[in-house]
Amino acid sequence: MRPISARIVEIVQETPTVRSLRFDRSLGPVPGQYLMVWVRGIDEVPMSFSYRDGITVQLVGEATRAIFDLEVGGSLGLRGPLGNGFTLSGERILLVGGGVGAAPLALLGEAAAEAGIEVTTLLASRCCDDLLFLKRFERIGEVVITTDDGSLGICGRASAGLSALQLQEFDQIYLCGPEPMMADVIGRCAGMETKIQASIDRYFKCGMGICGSCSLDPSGIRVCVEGPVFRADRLAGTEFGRYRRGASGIKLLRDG
Amino acid sequence: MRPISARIVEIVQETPTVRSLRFDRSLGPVPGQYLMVWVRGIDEVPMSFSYRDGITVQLVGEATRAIFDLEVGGSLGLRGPLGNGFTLSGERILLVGGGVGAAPLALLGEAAAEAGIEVTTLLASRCCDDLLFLKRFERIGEVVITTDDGSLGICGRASAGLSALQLQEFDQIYLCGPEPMMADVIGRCAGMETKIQASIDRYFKCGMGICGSCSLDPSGIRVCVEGPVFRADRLAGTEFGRYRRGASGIKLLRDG
Amino acid sequence: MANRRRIPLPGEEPSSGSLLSSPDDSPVMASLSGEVGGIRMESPVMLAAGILGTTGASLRRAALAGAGAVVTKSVGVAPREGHRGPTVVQVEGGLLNAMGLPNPSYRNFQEEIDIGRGGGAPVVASIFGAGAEEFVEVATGLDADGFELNLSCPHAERLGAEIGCEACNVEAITRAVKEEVNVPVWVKLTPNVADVVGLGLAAERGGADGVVAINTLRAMAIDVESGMPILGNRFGGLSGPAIKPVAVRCVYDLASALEIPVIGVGGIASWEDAAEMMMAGARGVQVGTALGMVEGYGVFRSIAAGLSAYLDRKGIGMEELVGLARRAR
Amino acid sequence: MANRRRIPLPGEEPSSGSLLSSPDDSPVMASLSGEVGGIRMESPVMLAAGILGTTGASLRRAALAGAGAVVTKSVGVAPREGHRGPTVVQVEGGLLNAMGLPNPSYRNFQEEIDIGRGGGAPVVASIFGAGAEEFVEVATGLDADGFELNLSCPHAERLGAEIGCEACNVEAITRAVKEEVNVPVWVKLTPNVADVVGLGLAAERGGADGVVAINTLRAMAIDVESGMPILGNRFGGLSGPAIKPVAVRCVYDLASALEIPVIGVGGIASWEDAAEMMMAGARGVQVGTALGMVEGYGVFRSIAAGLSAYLDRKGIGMEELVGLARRAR
Repeated sequence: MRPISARIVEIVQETPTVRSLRFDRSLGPVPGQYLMVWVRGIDEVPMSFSYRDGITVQLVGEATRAIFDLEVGGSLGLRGPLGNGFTLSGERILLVGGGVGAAPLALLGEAAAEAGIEVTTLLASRCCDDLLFLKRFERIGEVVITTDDGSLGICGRASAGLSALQLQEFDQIYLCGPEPMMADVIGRCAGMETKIQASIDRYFKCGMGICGSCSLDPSGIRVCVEGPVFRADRLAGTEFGRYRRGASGIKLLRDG
Repeated sequence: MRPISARIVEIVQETPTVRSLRFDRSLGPVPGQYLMVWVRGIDEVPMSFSYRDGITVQLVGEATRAIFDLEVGGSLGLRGPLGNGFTLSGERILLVGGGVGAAPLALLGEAAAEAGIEVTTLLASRCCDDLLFLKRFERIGEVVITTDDGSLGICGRASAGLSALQLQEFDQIYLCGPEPMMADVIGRCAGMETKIQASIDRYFKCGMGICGSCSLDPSGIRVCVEGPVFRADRLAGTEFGRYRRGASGIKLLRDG
Repeated sequence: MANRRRIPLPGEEPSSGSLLSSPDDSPVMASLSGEVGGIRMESPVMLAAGILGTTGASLRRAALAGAGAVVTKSVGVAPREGHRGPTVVQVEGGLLNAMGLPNPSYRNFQEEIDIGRGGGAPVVASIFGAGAEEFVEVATGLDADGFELNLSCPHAERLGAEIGCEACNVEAITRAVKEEVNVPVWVKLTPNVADVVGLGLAAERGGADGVVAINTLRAMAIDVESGMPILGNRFGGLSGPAIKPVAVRCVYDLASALEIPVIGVGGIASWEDAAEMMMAGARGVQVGTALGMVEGYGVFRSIAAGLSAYLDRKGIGMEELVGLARRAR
Repeated sequence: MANRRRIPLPGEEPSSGSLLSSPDDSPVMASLSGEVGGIRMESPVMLAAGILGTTGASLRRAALAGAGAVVTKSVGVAPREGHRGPTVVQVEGGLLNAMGLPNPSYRNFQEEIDIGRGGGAPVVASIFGAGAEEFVEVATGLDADGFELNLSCPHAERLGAEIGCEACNVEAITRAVKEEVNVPVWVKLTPNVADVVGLGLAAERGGADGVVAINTLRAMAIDVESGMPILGNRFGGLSGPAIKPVAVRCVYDLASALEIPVIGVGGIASWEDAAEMMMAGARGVQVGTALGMVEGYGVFRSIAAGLSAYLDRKGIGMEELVGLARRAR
């Protein structure tokens, strides 16, 4: 479909570099699905839903700069929901969110709590100022915090927080965050791959499975339509955690 | 839609110049609806349904000649059902069919009889050899026959047969046949126009209301999509019974 | 226009949130009347050539149904019965047709124009010919409120696009007709060229009062069961929603290059389609295929009502709408 | 082909009534293998250029999914990131795109071709350039099973169709590449011209082993809410079912005029679409947009299965199917 024009009805500054935008309509996403956000005249970029009617944006480049320049009453063109989201399963689940990657997990966690599932969250960030949606996570269950600088919670990366948890207790683990973090967590959960769902990030142009930019080596899985959420065992042996491609298709070293 | 290929499974010579073709599929018409029949490589012409799965064709020109040349197992391209058919109404109805115009009325009469409606038929033709579907009409009710040459039934035109009937007894009268005959019958049923439904014939190319060839003067009613069946009062004051247009749009004198 | 305001920039809030509400200072519906290609009309939504306009009755009916102007089916010097059937076939996203320019000749057509005028809207005669002489013969033989030169029919030998794809022909024919008539002359362009703007500029040089874009795209459909081309003429022209993005592009390019007004046609079925075409630069639009595919004659009023409500909601007039996409950055 | 019989004439009964049954003397499914444009392939249904073929993995996956050959995304002399978004928008009956020829340059592409070959189907490299020199540089810099010269991309300045709409350029570039490589060379043509056959003949004179028709139609979509052109590049190319009738027409015309094989592309999503294109004269077909709109990679097998069943039902081989509409009268 063509982009739908959505009006911004609320803007919340979540952290120094992250803002949430709420729209005048819900696109009815499954948590983990994404939408293509057209900043008119600038670019179109994929974003996860952080609310049924909203997105949470980190200032990283020109398109997000333009989004930050919008005020309440401004509008964006939206195309979505797209892709395959998370599948809720089990009675006790763990969410592991890093940085702005916590956004779709907050939506997922709320849906889980509503469904009577026991939710634990491991929330990781560089410092306490960057912790995203701490209140939303606290409202739905126990939260373990890690910060790289030790300004709050456990000092260290997300993996440091894993030690504080009995991983066997969780029926399902949901990941979203920087790729090295997710690869690291998956690595530390050896044997549990079929119980882990990760929302991963790749460059793509179309969001409909044709531009090919997001095809994972070596199988050619298209992240934009077959993901962005994958069970960790499907990511084993792929480029995930090793490299990605840029807009031209050239391979880039792993980020983070 | 594109034409659907239908195979001819039966051919019946009804009269010296009229043949029925039955297809390997029903297009589910309402009696009075028509279809566009594509004789591949020759032309596409509109035809009424005489059966749910068949048409009845009079040999009049190149396209019908080509249809006559087909044998069982041959195929035609069909587009339909199209237009608005007859509306069944009342408990006693009269069918007035002239020549090959009896074809859609046979299908209508059978539907009426099945619905428990009492059917009377006035069947008109030039001579007894040309009477169409006499047995089908006899099976569903009383039949009054007129022939121009007096070779069977009442000698004269259809109007001669009207005198043999109590027109007031009928809740609805259905006409199909040569336009002068239909105009004549409507003229003789003054005051009953709202109880008469006539299936009329105009040249058209498209069958979807865009070529404009079949627009009736002066209102511009499109026979192909708003007809071919009209209540007689809608035809009052139109070109019906006076003239028609040919393929170029030039007015032709009334036929008959 | 009663109230003109700045169009909200991308990302800005339109002046009123609801589609159907009007700003406080605009209690009446936005007017759609104005001049299009030298012809004054109450609505910029017209009946396109080739659809229904065979008879005066159907022209009149379109006008009474709200068409701002009605364009006749193309008329030539001699009667033509057109191609054999099928003359039209429905394909993905549109219709394919090869009617073959059926017409009763201009000698039998004045009555139809006069009846058509009874609908209260201007009647524009679409005319075709094998060359400038025939165009002039037809144009001078008819009394109409304007002429649309069909230099673009894609399925008639030695007529329409076969001459209309050369800029020099377009210019010469336009000039010849302009010299002989004193009503506006529009030129309907073929999109089946590398450079539709070149044709538009040729029409402009020839003195046209407007160009109409686009005619149908050259196309074909084959019956898979038999292998036969479906149209009696084998080839035809594609119309309908399928070609709208092509038409919008042509209109945008033409409006960017020409001084004379552009009239948009190709796949318009809704007010959004009409708005898109006008944003691309069309001063008016024509509707054809939608009459057969969607709501029939009702399409004129529904498009006009939607356009009017949109202008009200945005608090802008038609002048701001036309060409908005060329100004939007 | 194992069993060749006379194709039933229009109106005649096909030799077997059911779509899925085979005639008694043809117990096996009709073979679809053969040579297309100088390249031997197991199925005439290929992956079109510009769709998915950015990486070796996706080329390989298409081949494993049954594509008879896979054409890469177009590759040029230098890395390009492509246009800003939106690069694609869904419109009535198709997609409008302006990717902007993103590619890692041929210097970073041999590995992808080699991985793609792991799927077992020939890999044809689609290449583009600003002139014959660049085309030659790219072609001689790559080891592929064939080259497809992109002389038709409608949305890249000074590349693609901007040079490909002139017959003399087509001929010169084709000849230049042919002289330097020893694998088949196909030329992908733009339909945005008055005379696509002229371009095809130019490719033939230049020594092409086949032509591929058509690339996308020049088109545009505008956001009605804001008046902004939707594509980041403002303009783009229309693909999908909407353009199939245009493609069929081009293929028919090309196949009627050229000695070299024609490969049909444009809106093919089903076996009926493929059959229609082959009846128009295409020796093979390419599938693109359907991969995004319908069933994804499964489209290759479903088209091939449908074609094979159709040939069985009619009791004919591929040779009879190709160009049937040109012979049917």
